[in-house]
Amino acid sequence: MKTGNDSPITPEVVAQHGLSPDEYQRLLDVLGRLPTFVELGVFSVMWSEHCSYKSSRIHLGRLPTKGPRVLIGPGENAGVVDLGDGYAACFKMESHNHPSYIEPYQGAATGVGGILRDVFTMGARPVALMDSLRFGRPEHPKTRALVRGVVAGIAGYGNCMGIPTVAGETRFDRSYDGNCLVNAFCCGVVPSDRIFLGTTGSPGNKVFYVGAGTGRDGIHGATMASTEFGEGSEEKRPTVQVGDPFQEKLLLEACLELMQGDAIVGIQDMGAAGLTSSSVEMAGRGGRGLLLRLDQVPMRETGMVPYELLLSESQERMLIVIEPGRESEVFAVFQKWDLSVAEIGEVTDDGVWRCTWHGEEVAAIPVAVLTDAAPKYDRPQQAPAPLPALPAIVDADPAARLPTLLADPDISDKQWIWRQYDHQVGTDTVIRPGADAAMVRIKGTAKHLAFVTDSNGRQVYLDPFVGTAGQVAECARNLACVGATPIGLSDCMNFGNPQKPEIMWQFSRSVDGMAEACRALDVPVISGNVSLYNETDGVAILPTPGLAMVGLYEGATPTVSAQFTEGLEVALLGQPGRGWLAGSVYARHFGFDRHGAPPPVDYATERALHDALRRLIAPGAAGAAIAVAHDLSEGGLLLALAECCMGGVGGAFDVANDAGALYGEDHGRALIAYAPQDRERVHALLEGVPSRVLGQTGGDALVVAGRSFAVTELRAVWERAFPAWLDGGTESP
Amino acid sequence: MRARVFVTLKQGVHDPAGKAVQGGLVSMGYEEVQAVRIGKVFDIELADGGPEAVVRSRLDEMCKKLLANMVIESFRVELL
Amino acid sequence: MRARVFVTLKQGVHDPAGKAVQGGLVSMGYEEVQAVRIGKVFDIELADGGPEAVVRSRLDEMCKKLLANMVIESFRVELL
Amino acid sequence: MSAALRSRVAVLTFPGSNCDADLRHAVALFGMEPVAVWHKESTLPNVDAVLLPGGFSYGDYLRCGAIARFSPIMAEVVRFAGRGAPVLGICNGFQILTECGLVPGVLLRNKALRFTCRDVNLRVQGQTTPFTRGLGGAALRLPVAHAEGNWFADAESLARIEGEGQVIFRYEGENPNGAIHDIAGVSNAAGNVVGLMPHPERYVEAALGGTDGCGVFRSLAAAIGGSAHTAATLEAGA
Ligand SMILES: Nc1ncnc2c1ncn2[C@@H]1O[C@H](COP(=O)(O)OP(=O)(O)O)[C@@H](O)[C@H]1O
Ligand SMILES: [Mg+2]
Repeated sequence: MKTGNDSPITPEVVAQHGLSPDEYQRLLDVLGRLPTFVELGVFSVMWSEHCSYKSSRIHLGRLPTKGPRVLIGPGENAGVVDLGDGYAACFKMESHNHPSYIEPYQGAATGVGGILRDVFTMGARPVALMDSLRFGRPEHPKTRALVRGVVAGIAGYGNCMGIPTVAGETRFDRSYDGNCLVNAFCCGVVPSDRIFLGTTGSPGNKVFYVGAGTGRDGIHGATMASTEFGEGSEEKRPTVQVGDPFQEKLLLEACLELMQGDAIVGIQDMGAAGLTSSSVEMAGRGGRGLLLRLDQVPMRETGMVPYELLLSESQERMLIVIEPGRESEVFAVFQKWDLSVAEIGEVTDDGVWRCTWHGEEVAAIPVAVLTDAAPKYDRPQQAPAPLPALPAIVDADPAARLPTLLADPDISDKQWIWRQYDHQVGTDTVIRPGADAAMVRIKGTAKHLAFVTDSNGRQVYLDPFVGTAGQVAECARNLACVGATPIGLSDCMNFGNPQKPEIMWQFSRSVDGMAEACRALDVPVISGNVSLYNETDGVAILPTPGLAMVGLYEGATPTVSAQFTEGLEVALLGQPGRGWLAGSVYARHFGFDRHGAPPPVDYATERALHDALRRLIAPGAAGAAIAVAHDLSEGGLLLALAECCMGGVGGAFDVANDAGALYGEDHGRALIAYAPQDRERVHALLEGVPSRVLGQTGGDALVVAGRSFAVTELRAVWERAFPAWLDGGTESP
Repeated sequence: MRARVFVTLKQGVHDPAGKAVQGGLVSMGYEEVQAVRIGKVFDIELADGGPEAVVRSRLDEMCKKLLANMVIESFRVELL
Repeated sequence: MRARVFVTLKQGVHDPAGKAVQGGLVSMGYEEVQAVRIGKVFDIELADGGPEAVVRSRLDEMCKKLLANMVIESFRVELL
Repeated sequence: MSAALRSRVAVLTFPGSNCDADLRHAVALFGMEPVAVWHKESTLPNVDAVLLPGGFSYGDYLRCGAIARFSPIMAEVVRFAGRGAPVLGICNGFQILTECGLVPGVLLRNKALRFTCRDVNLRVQGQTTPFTRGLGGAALRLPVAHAEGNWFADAESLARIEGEGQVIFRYEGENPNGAIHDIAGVSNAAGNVVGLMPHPERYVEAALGGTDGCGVFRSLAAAIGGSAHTAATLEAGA
């Protein structure tokens, strides 16, 4: 029988496996002998950046991961946070950047598939998806096709699975021309006493393979995701993983059905580096060894060899460990759902991960050698040269820029995207895409989960510490604007090549900024993912920590909206702001997008504002005190006002025609609107948070800074920009 | 002038739809069906395009640029 | 044993995808493309199924029942 | 009314169905008892109506609904419908009903070739069905969420269907998918089997953004309230 172990290992072969000469020497040292070819493949994926976090591990330890609600922090497939009354939320965000650049539809689709599996592996039924997307310049020849493909891929997978995609974000920048970012987030709900872990239990337990058969998909996907792109990488690409959301829907239902009983000891999805990393991770967590009989693995193609079976990234597969004697339960459930199911091995007591092929041993490596002994680097860091300050901007009539900014690719309406996502399936979505945060109720309870994803690579680039802290604050502010309290954060750290000291510095500073803000705002980081080497031909992406924050709201479904209705009084909450233009959308429109420092965060102000918003939104005996809440972020006060007018009702507001006042992006501020008779109640609930009445809603014009804009025209500009760019403006979104 | 273009998944690329159809046929009693792979056929009406070599090379371009996803699909052109 | 089945839209049935592809090709500069219609091709692997007439008639059934929607599509079977 | 007296409504689950739980939730809200039925069953339990939910049966591979229509339960559904009992297919359920010929027409890809999730305006018309009692002429706002909802039939069938009052729901204003004659939902000739693309089960609670789906479920509850099954149970209970 051909095992794939007969190929010689030359320095070229080692290099092709993404191991540096030093790393190969380390491998020889810890293994104490030459690896077989199969084992080399196993090391190449287990020691890849993607699986081992070798460049990032030491930094991630600085994040706050504990809190009174945290049931499971980083280290499992997804983190879990207690919601009370026997419920818990399980969530994680993950990147699928490199595969999506190569094949946007399948790359994005399988990204969604992967994050869904991470969540239902834990026993949670997924209730919401989000997507955080970055693309190159709109005018770059590849951008349109990437947007179309990625969005269709996310839709294709999430819609078929019947999980609503309720929020997301889409930004464009030249730094993403050669590396788009596709970060997918999933949250599920699980009974807090029925959480499943990826572990092994005792020796003698049986290892089952369930789901789709294994083919030659994505072999070396994990190592691909860990190297820089360069000229020609589009040609050399390996077999693309093709997603099958239908199989995954069956896998979801079958797993949750089997989880009703107590047959399962441990369960782990096969993601990057497939069978290898899932089995090694389980053995590592269980502190055991594992024997896999690779010839028993269900195969989709003929002639597959152990090397391929171990490295394949075929989708929609899981490993399950059960106690002996429970086999028939597993077979019954998976056969009911027409899925492959096979017993492929068992848990052993010697701490060694072994694979056999028709009785012949093809790999035998101590688990600790693959996991704990993996290289960890404290890579050199170097702060880059200081950036130029933001020059003075001469602009006689800043307010006149509003329509231009509304048509900006980052600001314009993204209905074209989210209408392709089924955001209502499940009949729990009470706040849909387009709001500050989305909200999904949990049927049969008063609990609601709120979701937001936010990241501003431009501000992080200007100052990774402050920029990242600002993003955490903004996420929490968005949740407060729908009345929710943050309970956890998942992050996806998208950066360039960590072997460059300036990139490593960005990474480390960004982690520290996140850590500080999360501590200050009481938001534990419960899961996340790191995607490095997002560079093409030496050009790195903007440092982009993708953040996904989850909030909890309890009570009657909130009635707050982000759209004005007639006859409301509008106030600006928080400090008036210093007119902070560096890092703003406005400054970018003058070409100053790599200038100055981003706005600082004042945590005390921020917390007081969020608490006040939650008090204002909670439906008291007389209903909520306010009708509208909307946070100030990109585009500052004027963009926030304009967005509140998109429902068709305008208003007249007292703001000076001054760029800083109109477009400054200072943190810690939000707009509210309420019926004038509620003014006193609102004031009492503010408990000292500064507020300034800006004016009244009503009419069909936005009157501000000495100008009047017809709301229908603003809306047309805002709504049409994105579809016009994609489709030539021939179709409605 | 007419052309027919076949676009099929490259060997080894997973075809979930083909697999579902195969499963469907078997469960309907057509147990002899061992595998199904699904491709696309484009029937293309062309204005008279000069010499065959030019027509072919333009069709080839269209396939590479639009009709086929060269990452996972291959194509074949027939002039009718 | 292998068979190939072509399923194409009947004349008169609107083909929005074909029309979009045609429009796309024209806007990419392939102005000679006057019409595109998209069909499906199934490559079917069969266990040895006895006499050709039987194989054919079973394939015919599969098409009528599942592979084609006879309201809008027609089909053609080739044995390879 | 005690549980034993409630009318029973089967909600089918095909592999890939994903609105089955939503539909059971809605059915229960209107006082009926939802009964989950797996597609591999070859008999229907004792029920008063059968609902086919939305989703992506068999991944919507090949054509939506094409493979699901051969599920064992469908032969029973055809017999059930043949007895004049109420059958409703929503979205993917509608697609399955057209594939097995219980309602006329086919559902092609949306004109824009994209999945679309949006609210649409509808007008209820045609013959009275168990799902539209008292709704004749009503204007409804309901969500759609589909990639293949572009209803089509050849000219002759179309004329017949229009003539017989089998068009039950029609888009008003924006047509989200290019359906011919703005047709959003149709019935069989007898009027007991109805298929529609919009999702009434998504708009039965104000918190979800609308309540225009309530009429469909109220109508069903009223229609089967006096059915043989419930009548029998009532007598037995009395
Ligand atoms: N940036 C991060 N912040 C917090 N936790 C992280 C981060 N990156 C990775 N983790 C945690 O490390 C573990 C491994 O992550 P990953 O390899 O992405 O999971 P998987 O193998 O399921 O794809 C997970 O528990 C994840 O939550
Ligand atoms: Mg995982």
